[in-house]
Amino acid sequence: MPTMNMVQAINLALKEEMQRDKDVVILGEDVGRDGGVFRITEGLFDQFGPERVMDTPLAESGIVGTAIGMAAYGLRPVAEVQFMGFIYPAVDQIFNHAARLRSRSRGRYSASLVVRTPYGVGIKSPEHHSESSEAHFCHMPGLKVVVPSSPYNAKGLLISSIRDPDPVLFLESTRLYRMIKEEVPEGEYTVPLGKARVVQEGKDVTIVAWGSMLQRTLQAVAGTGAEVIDLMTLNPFDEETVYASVKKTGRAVIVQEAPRTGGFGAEIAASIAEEAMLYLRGPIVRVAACDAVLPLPKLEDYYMPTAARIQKAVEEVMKY
Amino acid sequence: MPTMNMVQAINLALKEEMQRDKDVVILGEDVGRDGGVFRITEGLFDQFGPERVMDTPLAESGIVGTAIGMAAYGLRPVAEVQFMGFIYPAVDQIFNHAARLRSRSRGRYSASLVVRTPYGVGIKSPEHHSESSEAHFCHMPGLKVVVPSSPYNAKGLLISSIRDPDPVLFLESTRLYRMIKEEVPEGEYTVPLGKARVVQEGKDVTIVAWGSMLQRTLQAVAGTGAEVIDLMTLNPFDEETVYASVKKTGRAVIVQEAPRTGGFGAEIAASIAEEAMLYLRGPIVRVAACDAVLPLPKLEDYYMPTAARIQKAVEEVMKY
Amino acid sequence: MPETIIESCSVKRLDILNEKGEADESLLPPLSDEQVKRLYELMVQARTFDHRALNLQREGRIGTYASILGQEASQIGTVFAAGKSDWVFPSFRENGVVFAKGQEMYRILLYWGGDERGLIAPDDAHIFNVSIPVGTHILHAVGAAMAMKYRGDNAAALAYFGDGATSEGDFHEGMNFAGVFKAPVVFICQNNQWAISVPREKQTAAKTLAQKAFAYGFDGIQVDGNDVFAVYKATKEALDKARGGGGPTLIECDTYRMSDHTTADDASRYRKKEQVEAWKARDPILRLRLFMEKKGLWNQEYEKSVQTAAANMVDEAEKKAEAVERANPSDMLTFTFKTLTARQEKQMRDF
Amino acid sequence: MPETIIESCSVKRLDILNEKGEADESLLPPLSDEQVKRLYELMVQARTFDHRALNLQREGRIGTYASILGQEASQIGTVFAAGKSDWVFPSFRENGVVFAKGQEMYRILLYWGGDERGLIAPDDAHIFNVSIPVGTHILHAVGAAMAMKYRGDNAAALAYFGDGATSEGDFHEGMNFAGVFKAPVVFICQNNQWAISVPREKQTAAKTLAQKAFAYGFDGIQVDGNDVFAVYKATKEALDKARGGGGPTLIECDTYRMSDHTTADDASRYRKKEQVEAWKARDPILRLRLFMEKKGLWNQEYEKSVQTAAANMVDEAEKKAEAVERANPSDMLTFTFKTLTARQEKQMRDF
Ligand SMILES: Cc1ncc(C[n+]2csc(CCOP(=O)(O)OP(=O)(O)O)c2C)c(N)n1
Ligand SMILES: Cc1ncc(C[n+]2csc(CCOP(=O)(O)OP(=O)(O)O)c2C)c(N)n1
Ligand SMILES: [Mg+2]
Ligand SMILES: [Mg+2]
Repeated sequence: MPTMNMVQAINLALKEEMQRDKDVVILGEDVGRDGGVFRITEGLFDQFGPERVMDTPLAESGIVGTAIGMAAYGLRPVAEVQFMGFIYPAVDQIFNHAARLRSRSRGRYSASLVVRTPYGVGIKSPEHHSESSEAHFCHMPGLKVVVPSSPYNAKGLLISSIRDPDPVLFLESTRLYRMIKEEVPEGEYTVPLGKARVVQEGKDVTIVAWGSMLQRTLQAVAGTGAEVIDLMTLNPFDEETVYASVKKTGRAVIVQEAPRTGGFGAEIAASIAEEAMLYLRGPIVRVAACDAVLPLPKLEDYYMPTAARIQKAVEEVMKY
Repeated sequence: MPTMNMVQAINLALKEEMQRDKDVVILGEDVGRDGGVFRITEGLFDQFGPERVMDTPLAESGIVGTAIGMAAYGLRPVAEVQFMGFIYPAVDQIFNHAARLRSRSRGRYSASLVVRTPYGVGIKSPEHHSESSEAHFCHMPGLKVVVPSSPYNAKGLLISSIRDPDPVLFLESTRLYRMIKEEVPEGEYTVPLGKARVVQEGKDVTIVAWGSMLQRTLQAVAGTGAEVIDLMTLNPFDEETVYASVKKTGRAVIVQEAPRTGGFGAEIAASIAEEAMLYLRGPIVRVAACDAVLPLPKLEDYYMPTAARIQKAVEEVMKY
Repeated sequence: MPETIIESCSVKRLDILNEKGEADESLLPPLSDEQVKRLYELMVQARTFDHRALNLQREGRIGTYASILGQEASQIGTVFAAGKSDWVFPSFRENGVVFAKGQEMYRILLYWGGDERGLIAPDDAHIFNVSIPVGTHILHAVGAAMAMKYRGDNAAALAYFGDGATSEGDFHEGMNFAGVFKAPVVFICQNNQWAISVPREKQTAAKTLAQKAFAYGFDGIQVDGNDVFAVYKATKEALDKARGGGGPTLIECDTYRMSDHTTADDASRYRKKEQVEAWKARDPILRLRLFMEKKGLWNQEYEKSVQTAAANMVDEAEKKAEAVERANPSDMLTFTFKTLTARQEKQMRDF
Repeated sequence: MPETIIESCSVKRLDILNEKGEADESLLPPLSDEQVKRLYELMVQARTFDHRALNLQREGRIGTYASILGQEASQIGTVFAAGKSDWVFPSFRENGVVFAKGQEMYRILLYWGGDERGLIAPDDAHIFNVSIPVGTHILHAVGAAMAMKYRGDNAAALAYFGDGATSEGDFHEGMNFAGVFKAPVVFICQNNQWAISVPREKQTAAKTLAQKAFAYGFDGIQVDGNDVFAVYKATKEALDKARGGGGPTLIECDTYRMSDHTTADDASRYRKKEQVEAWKARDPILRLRLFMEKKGLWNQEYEKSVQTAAANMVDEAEKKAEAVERANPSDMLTFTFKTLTARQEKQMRDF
């Protein structure tokens, strides 16, 4: 089985889905001849042509808004927003239309499209290129949010997302793009949306993470008794797996890359505090970025959670 | 002392601040001759003229974006977004610029402006006119979020917001606009940002609410042993007051109008689960709207939290 | 190398039928007597519906309602030019458009009554959801048109919006995408002179809205929006051009909002009676009637039959709407995703 | 009432100095020899800085950098026309603009090195933060211009952006607000033919970008963006008009991005060498030199002195930038709000 990094795995998923289904089209800034600024769409323009791999004008609302129109007409568009820091102009189209189309028309129409965007700190890029804004999108009923953490699940999750009947925001950690290589099967397989996976089993403490923070968490607690859960889908998230683990360990730590206040970690903690409270020995601790405007590269390492801070959090909950 | 409703109190705050400071200007859709669709700016156009009360073209990003430019130049703009459901086109300007201007320039510039917008279910208005999206804005460092719950604190909080050196999102519940009348002093007074108030003292359970949900909560638990906290400012929220109360009562219920998943109630619950866990007798319960696309008026009453559901939540936590 | 002119444009306006009912025969579109009558009847039906909806709102039987009074020619004339396979993307004020394109009238009442089921359109009518956020659906029309082109379908999209919508970023991005991808879309801007309380001249400093098309490399034209022949002709030509691969067109229908913005608005706060009066004389239905009378297509009893038929149609719709049983509260969860999430299943129990 | 023409526009292009260094004397702006030399020196300094920055990036001493090579006339010519009280609102590619407007060169290096302190501009320089989200700052320029007008200040705002930015909704909303409020703002669009890999003709179907101004009711003009005299003249006139209450102007500078989009880009993937070669011949600095030589304003030793001065200036800036002590991590919290929140104070302890 070929080993590949996340860029190659996502590229392969796109290629195979486009071969399978003529309705799958790609649109975005520089996704065509250039193959995207991260080369995710490399080769697709040459293979499928400008009708299916569309370089658009520089307009994010336009990209997502036209994708909604295409989806309503029956296509399966995969829209790329070049960086998550530039997704905000498209928030209106995502929240007021993509997420609502099915409900507003009582099932008459739906927006089955995928919005892919690179996110996160870690490649020393300029301002607005390192956001981790997933929480905003997890508070919008009708929208699914998926965050792969490795090449294998990236491919399987993207295929599921493209085939999903509802709109999916697909977040790709720029730090992970070329960090990990692993075996990724050629050809079709899917990883189901809405299901988490237990990456490391343990009895002492449950650590919930996703995307870029998973690797960092695994480094921090390798060989310990910590149980590590990779959510993979944030909305809807896999409550069962999380509660089952917490009920077993009696302790919970949540690791998110985003600033603490109002991040998605709050939803995980609140849900645990509501559904598994009686099994808890002590506080639920969140490890997160500080409540600061995302800094330029010189300070970004101080901003996001480090392995050391994850370990500190584990020690803290282990006191109980 | 005159008694007035929230519309009159907000109008008075704007009028007095404009009299006090020539740098305070108003801009938005229909805020001029029409006085705003809720009449919040009634009379200000005639009193201060079109240079200070500006009817803008129909463009929310334009309204907030030009307000940022005005603020950077030294004015104190108060921008109105006609309904919270239409604030999304301005999210990019609010997140990427207003909230960051100070940090990006290390204090050289700042965006001291107020964005006012009516929010919430309850006046049977058309689609997109009833959102309660505060959570999105509480996850953006550099932005303050204020939600008054009565005419008196609406006036005092708005004056504080206009004078605040940082950008403030000021949310006005359409349901409250004309629901409550109370005594509101003429002339200057402020209610500080970042401070909550205990509206009803009690020993049994702490109930945290804000804006439209406060009244409903008070109706639900009037005369009981519940302690009711009105947050008033969501970001930064008054942690001390909340923890102190929870440590006293040992029980916590949070009431939010927004859909459950990822709402601001999650942040309150998570913070309590982290800072006051050892004082808790049982689960932290959130009362919220269901995770559905906001319905049209015919179903809206089933969507948002009712007094009955608040009472049910209290009974539940009282079991412990 | 002095200053040189490197590009230029001119904005046309089309007028065919004047207020006295006189038509410029050289420009008159080739419509059969039956078609002319059909146009008239549709306009009367649209106005009858509008009148009833306003009453129902007053009686509290539906919610806030946006009247189309005065815009009947712009709405019926444009949609009458559309083929079955063409799609319409309406804003909230297109009650006449969606009804004429095949939406059941009772559903239009359901929608304004606050029931999502009012947005369910017949399968073959090709009517997209009404869009309330101003200008946003322009992008959906363009995207759908791009999909039509991709699939090689012989169809075009009609995007409906107002003068105020031209100020939104989505209008700009949609127009620009349409130009770049030569999408088969026709932009119908009903310039009814007002965006709630903001007059057209405060919405943009451009003399016309039609000229905005020049910024995107395609044609814009202004038509007398109360002249159903001019509206129809411009739309027909634009649709043929779009389906033929000629790309998009912007049509500015110069018309007027005779009513308040919605039933929640009070226009007397910001506009003069005189202006409204002046536009009364330009009524789109009246002038078509005068034209038909000259042609022997209209007389009192015809009028009576048309009015009665329209009234009956609206009675039917009203009865049917009121007969619809209350929606199940759980619908709001059922239709949020294709399948319920675990959490939503729990929440179902709250109902 | 046949079809009538109700509005029209034509787009001018201004060329003064050609590639051979020959100028149209009738159009030449009234610049003293000293001013011409100053223009030349600023352009050389800008290019010298740019060259150094590219090297520093290669050596890993600064981060991703956006080169201005080829756009020196558009940047220096426009800002040279601005008065002290005028404000500039730069995008990420305005290194020449902000330096010529008074930003200390070492701070520009700090910024590209990933340090917010690089955005601190001198009090009286009137330079707004660089904006990375494309097109968004156009609105800030318009808002500031509205504030200038409100206060009656004798000042104008210059908004800088590229060809790609014209596709964003914020461009549209900013242009429209400017037209409606007759704001004293000049829009400088450096059309360098590319938006990363997207060529100008795929960005919009409009023949020129200048013509987009017509959609907002004010003038647009295209100038040879490699002709510093044309750029200067058009900007000067637009600024005088703006300060005089004449409202906004859009200036399209027809120029070319000679380098990759940024140091993270590889332009060879999407554009032909031939195109780049063709534009080399149109170099903005070369043609000004030829002009000055004819006028006796340029000779070898003058060139040497200019180059040495520029090199020294950049050496200084580099030294100063590298001498800046590392920022305190807690700065990111300190500058988020005017005063720390209780929660932030706790978080300070993590550093
Ligand atoms: C994005 C957005 N902002 C504000 C509103 C509130 N609003 C509803 S209609 C309207 C005016 C629309 O004017 P126009 O586009 O001319 O259409 P008309 O109502 O005249 O048909 C406004 C401001 C909205 N629906 N959407
Ligand atoms: C809103 C937004 N979307 C995408 C990007 C990524 N991006 C940076 S520069 C650029 C191209 C800009 O082209 P243009 O406006 O012509 O300016 P130029 O780079 O040519 O100077 C893009 C797509 C961004 N910075 N902001
Ligand atoms: Mg209108
Ligand atoms: Mg460019």
